[in-house]
Amino acid sequence: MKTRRSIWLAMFLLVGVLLVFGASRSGGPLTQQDRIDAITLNLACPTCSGESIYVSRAPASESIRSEVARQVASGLRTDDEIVSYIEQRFGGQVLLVPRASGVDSLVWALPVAALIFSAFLLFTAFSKWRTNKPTSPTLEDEQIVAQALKNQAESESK
Amino acid sequence: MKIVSACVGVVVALLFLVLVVSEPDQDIVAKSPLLGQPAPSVASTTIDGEPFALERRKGSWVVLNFFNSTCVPCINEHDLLVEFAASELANANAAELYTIINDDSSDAVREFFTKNGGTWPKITDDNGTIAVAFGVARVPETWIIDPNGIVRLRITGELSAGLLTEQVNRLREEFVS
Amino acid sequence: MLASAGISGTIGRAFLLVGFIGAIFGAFAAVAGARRNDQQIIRLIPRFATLIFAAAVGAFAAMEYAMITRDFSLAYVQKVGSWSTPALYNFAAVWSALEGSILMWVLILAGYTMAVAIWVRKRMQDVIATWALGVMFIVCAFFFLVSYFPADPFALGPPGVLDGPGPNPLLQNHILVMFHPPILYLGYVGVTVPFAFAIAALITGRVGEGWLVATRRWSLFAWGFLTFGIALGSWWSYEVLGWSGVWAWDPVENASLLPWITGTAYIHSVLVQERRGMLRVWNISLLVATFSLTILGTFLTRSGVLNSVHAFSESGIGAWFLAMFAVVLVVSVGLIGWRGDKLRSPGVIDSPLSREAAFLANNVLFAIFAFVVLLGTVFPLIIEALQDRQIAVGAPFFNKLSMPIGLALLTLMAIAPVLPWRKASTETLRDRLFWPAWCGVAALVASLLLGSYGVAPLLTFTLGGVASGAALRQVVLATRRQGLRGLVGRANGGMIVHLGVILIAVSLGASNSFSKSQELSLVANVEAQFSGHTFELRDVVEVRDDRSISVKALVLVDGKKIYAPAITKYTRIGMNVGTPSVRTSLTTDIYLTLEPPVRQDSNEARIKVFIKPMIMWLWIGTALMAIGTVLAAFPGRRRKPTEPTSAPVEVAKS
Amino acid sequence: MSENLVLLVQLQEQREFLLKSLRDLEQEHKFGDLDDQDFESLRKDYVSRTALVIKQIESFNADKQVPQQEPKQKSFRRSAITTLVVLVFASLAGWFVAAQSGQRLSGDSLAGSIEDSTASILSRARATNFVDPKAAIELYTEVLAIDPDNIEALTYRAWLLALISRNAGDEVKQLAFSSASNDLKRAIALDSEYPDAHCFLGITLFRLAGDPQGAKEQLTICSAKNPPAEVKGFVDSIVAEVDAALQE
Repeated sequence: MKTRRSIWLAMFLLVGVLLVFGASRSGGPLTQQDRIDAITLNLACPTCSGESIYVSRAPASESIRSEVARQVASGLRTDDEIVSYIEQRFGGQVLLVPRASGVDSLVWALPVAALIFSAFLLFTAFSKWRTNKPTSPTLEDEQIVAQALKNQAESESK
Repeated sequence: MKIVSACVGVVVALLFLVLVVSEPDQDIVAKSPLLGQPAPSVASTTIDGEPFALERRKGSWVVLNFFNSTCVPCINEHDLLVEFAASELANANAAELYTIINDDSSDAVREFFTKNGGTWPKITDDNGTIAVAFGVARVPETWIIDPNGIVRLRITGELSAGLLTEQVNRLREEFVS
Repeated sequence: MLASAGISGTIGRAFLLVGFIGAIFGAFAAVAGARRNDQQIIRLIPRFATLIFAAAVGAFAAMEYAMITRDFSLAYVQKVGSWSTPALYNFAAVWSALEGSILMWVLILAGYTMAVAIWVRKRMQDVIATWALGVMFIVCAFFFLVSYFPADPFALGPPGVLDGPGPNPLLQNHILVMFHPPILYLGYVGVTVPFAFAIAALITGRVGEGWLVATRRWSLFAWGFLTFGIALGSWWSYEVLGWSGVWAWDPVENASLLPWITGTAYIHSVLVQERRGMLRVWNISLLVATFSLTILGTFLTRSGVLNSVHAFSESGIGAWFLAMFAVVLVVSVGLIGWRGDKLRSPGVIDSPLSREAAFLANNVLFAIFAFVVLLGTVFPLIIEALQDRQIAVGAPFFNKLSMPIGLALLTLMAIAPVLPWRKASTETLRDRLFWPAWCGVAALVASLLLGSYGVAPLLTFTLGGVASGAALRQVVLATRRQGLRGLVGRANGGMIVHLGVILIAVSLGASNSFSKSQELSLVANVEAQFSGHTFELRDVVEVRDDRSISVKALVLVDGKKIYAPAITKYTRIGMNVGTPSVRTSLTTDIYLTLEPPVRQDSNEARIKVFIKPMIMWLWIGTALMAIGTVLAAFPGRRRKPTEPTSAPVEVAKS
Repeated sequence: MSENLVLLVQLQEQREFLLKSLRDLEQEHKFGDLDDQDFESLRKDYVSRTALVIKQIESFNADKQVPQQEPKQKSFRRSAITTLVVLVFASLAGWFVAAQSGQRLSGDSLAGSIEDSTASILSRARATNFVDPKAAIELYTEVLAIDPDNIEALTYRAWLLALISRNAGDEVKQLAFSSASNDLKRAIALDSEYPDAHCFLGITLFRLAGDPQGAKEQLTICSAKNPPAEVKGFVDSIVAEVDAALQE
């Protein structure tokens, strides 16, 4: 048993090391196309419902995509500046990523809060169920239950 | 348990309320972050190859009409634009009308204007740069820019009769240069 | 031609009316019969079921007839019909817009009602069945009514129309349009059956475990079709929409995902109720949630409230579905409150390290997942109602929040299958998870050798490895004891479904994290390189037929085979549709799309290339899920659900 | 159904369930799902619970009395405080995630890059042109400090200079003219297509330098280049005078 335990320990160590190694590895430098894709994935097509510019083939999306490509190619603006350029022209409904501030941030905060709160509820439920335990049974209890089990088995076999 | 169900009940009721009140609204005079801001500096050429730079039109009232020859509301409102252009000719402080071609070929636009009239400049907009600069997602849209180069009005959708003249005159009085 | 014009409209409306009246009578008969326990009335119920099914078939056939004969007197045919649509797509055009899809809903719902009536005909003296049928009749009546009034497919259009635009171009260029909507609807509508039994159990007060076992296969059936329908939708998105993805989190997709999530939670937690007598309220709530989410989803996607910009409400259908949603919720919650005393569960959880505890955690995660999807979908409406401001919530939000939930679910999938009921010692766990854990290590090492990076995908692969190890362990143990019979039954079929889910998770992890894309401006006969592949434009050709003009770029990939991404302009609608061309293999897909603007006879074309790993495994995983679902529903010789997880199955007891 | 009967049914149901659980427990132990220690503690637990329920049922049958419910001893205040603490913690975590994941865009307005900031100063200058020419000149100078080749700033600063020095003494006028015409010529050199520069150069030549010949030349170019309405107004009012001067 001791060996099993040490094997498990070794396994966890190995996985940890490999994960750290994998996390520190990078996928090569970002190309312009990667930047364009990253930006357009976060922008909503203004004429469709819910699709991103990256997904949508609507004419307006094509225009915005080529504008993003133009600005990326010119190299004058950062990704955030390009996103905010588009946002200032088309309004807040083109931001697919809800904002971090104001009422909008609720859409991020509520699920997280709900998760933590439900985990807490689950935890209290567990502890409540466990504290319900009465003390160990007396001999009389054992006899009563044995009798009941026997009765039940008889009634079922009929 | 009861508290949780009460919470769920309240949330559902609120959701229901939101769904009941949610109704798409449609205004002809649309909002835009650009209103009251300097117009984006855009430059292109007309379909006849003349250069066009919006900045250089400061000093005039400018009306930009985003247009596509296959879009039905654009076709419907065309006569109103022709009328507007003619009526502006008489005005000393005449507004200049420009058509910005949206996702359409120059030939189709030329053909459309020969058939339906309209001699004002037609500006090409390759890749939709101008449309994006103004945040135009769907044609037709009409924009009014004052002589100081400030965006004053955005109209989405088809124009109604007299709307454009009325708005331009109102703005001219409001923002006397 | 004129003689038939309008005839199918009249006939169709007549059928709808008959269906509505039949459903109302059926509901009355069921309620009256169940209350008085009057067998004479109850015996009438199957006839009403047959009647409404016949009416629904009639109405649907009338619609098909109108569509096939191009009866342009009907507004609906004017909207989606066209002489130039090929027969197959014309057939499918019936469900390509709002009114027709409601009609299909009616047909499938009536079909389910009749199927349930046949299924219970030998047990009609059991009032639960009668009440359940009553609920189904009421739902049927609602849909017949919706189809008769606000979403009337047989309404007359303006006269003098001789041809129409045809269905949306996206619905007439891939054969999947024949299958995806009907299959999805089979799942969507199928949820009504377990819901009806839940309501019936609440009404009769017999909330014990009997009705659960009875409707188990119906739930599984609906869930399976919902899963398969969603998967087909993803495949369609990949093959048709040309953005190389399978899931865009748009409101329509979310509307189908929501009932799937709560349904999945239900088919897990129902096991706990069967085995440990717990979670009664919770299970009924899940069924209610699943059904009401189908209604809510229909409201959200069909009423136009979510197409924020330039939204158009086509009809008053939104109010109908909203009212139905409210009625369903109020009635169900009222019933649950009324029966609250009977819903108290006798069982408690003995240990937080047990199978039932894992199921509970699973349910919490699925509930949060559903909450995330619902919140994200309706959040723009909330902001609009509060602040009169338009915002969007899109894929990045859903991806970011669903990723940790997905990883947590994978972790549960890794541990839960080996957990015994009631209580597990760490010793047991350590022992049973030994080999699965090594599977995880192997998966991690393999993915690192193949060049993966980043914490999230590596965690996905590792957990996927452990989870598949755990699932395989169960399957191996079962088949070792029972031979091939170890593959059927709920627990074993479920493990096959798990394997499919793991494949999908791993494939999504790989394709989302390690895809590359590049736009290439190709010139004829000049090779371009990207990511180790060569692309050479051979020609740009134009293909015309009487509904569309299609420009194809012929691209030679790796000097081997020519692929032809295309852009098709549907002239009657004035809409461009890009058609991608994909080189599929087990390891990597090369996905080509043609980017506008395009000109024929040009020697240039802009091609966007996506290199996407492991997409194939998405479809293999889906197939595995489908197989697993069938195996789980298979009435094989199973262990009794109350047997211990490690108990052998008694062979040849008969 | 009376309250008591409901309770009895519940108790019976519990008894059946507990007995079934006990049998399941034996099975599970037999097949190795439970180890000895866990089995023993679970079994004890179930046995005492079952015994309690059976006793309750028996006493119920004996005297038709509602069996005593075990009093729930739960500190309401403590659980409320715990809930509150968890809620606060959950909201903080939510807020943290929102701050990490939400979209944050630079809050400034359209005046982001150099190009945009000059545009906003230019339009401010435009609006003050005739109200407060001196302030406008300062604004144009500000633009030129950022972008020395800004044609609009060059042109309009020169024009305003010429305008305000029209009624000044000859020396100032001369100075203003040379500065203005330099700027205008530079603007024309930078972009000969800009109508405003030609127009203003023409007017300046005529008004400040008294050169109808040169003025006419520039004004002709100006008219050909379709000047905006405002500028055209200035030009139209002076063309007749220039023509008259040329006639002399």
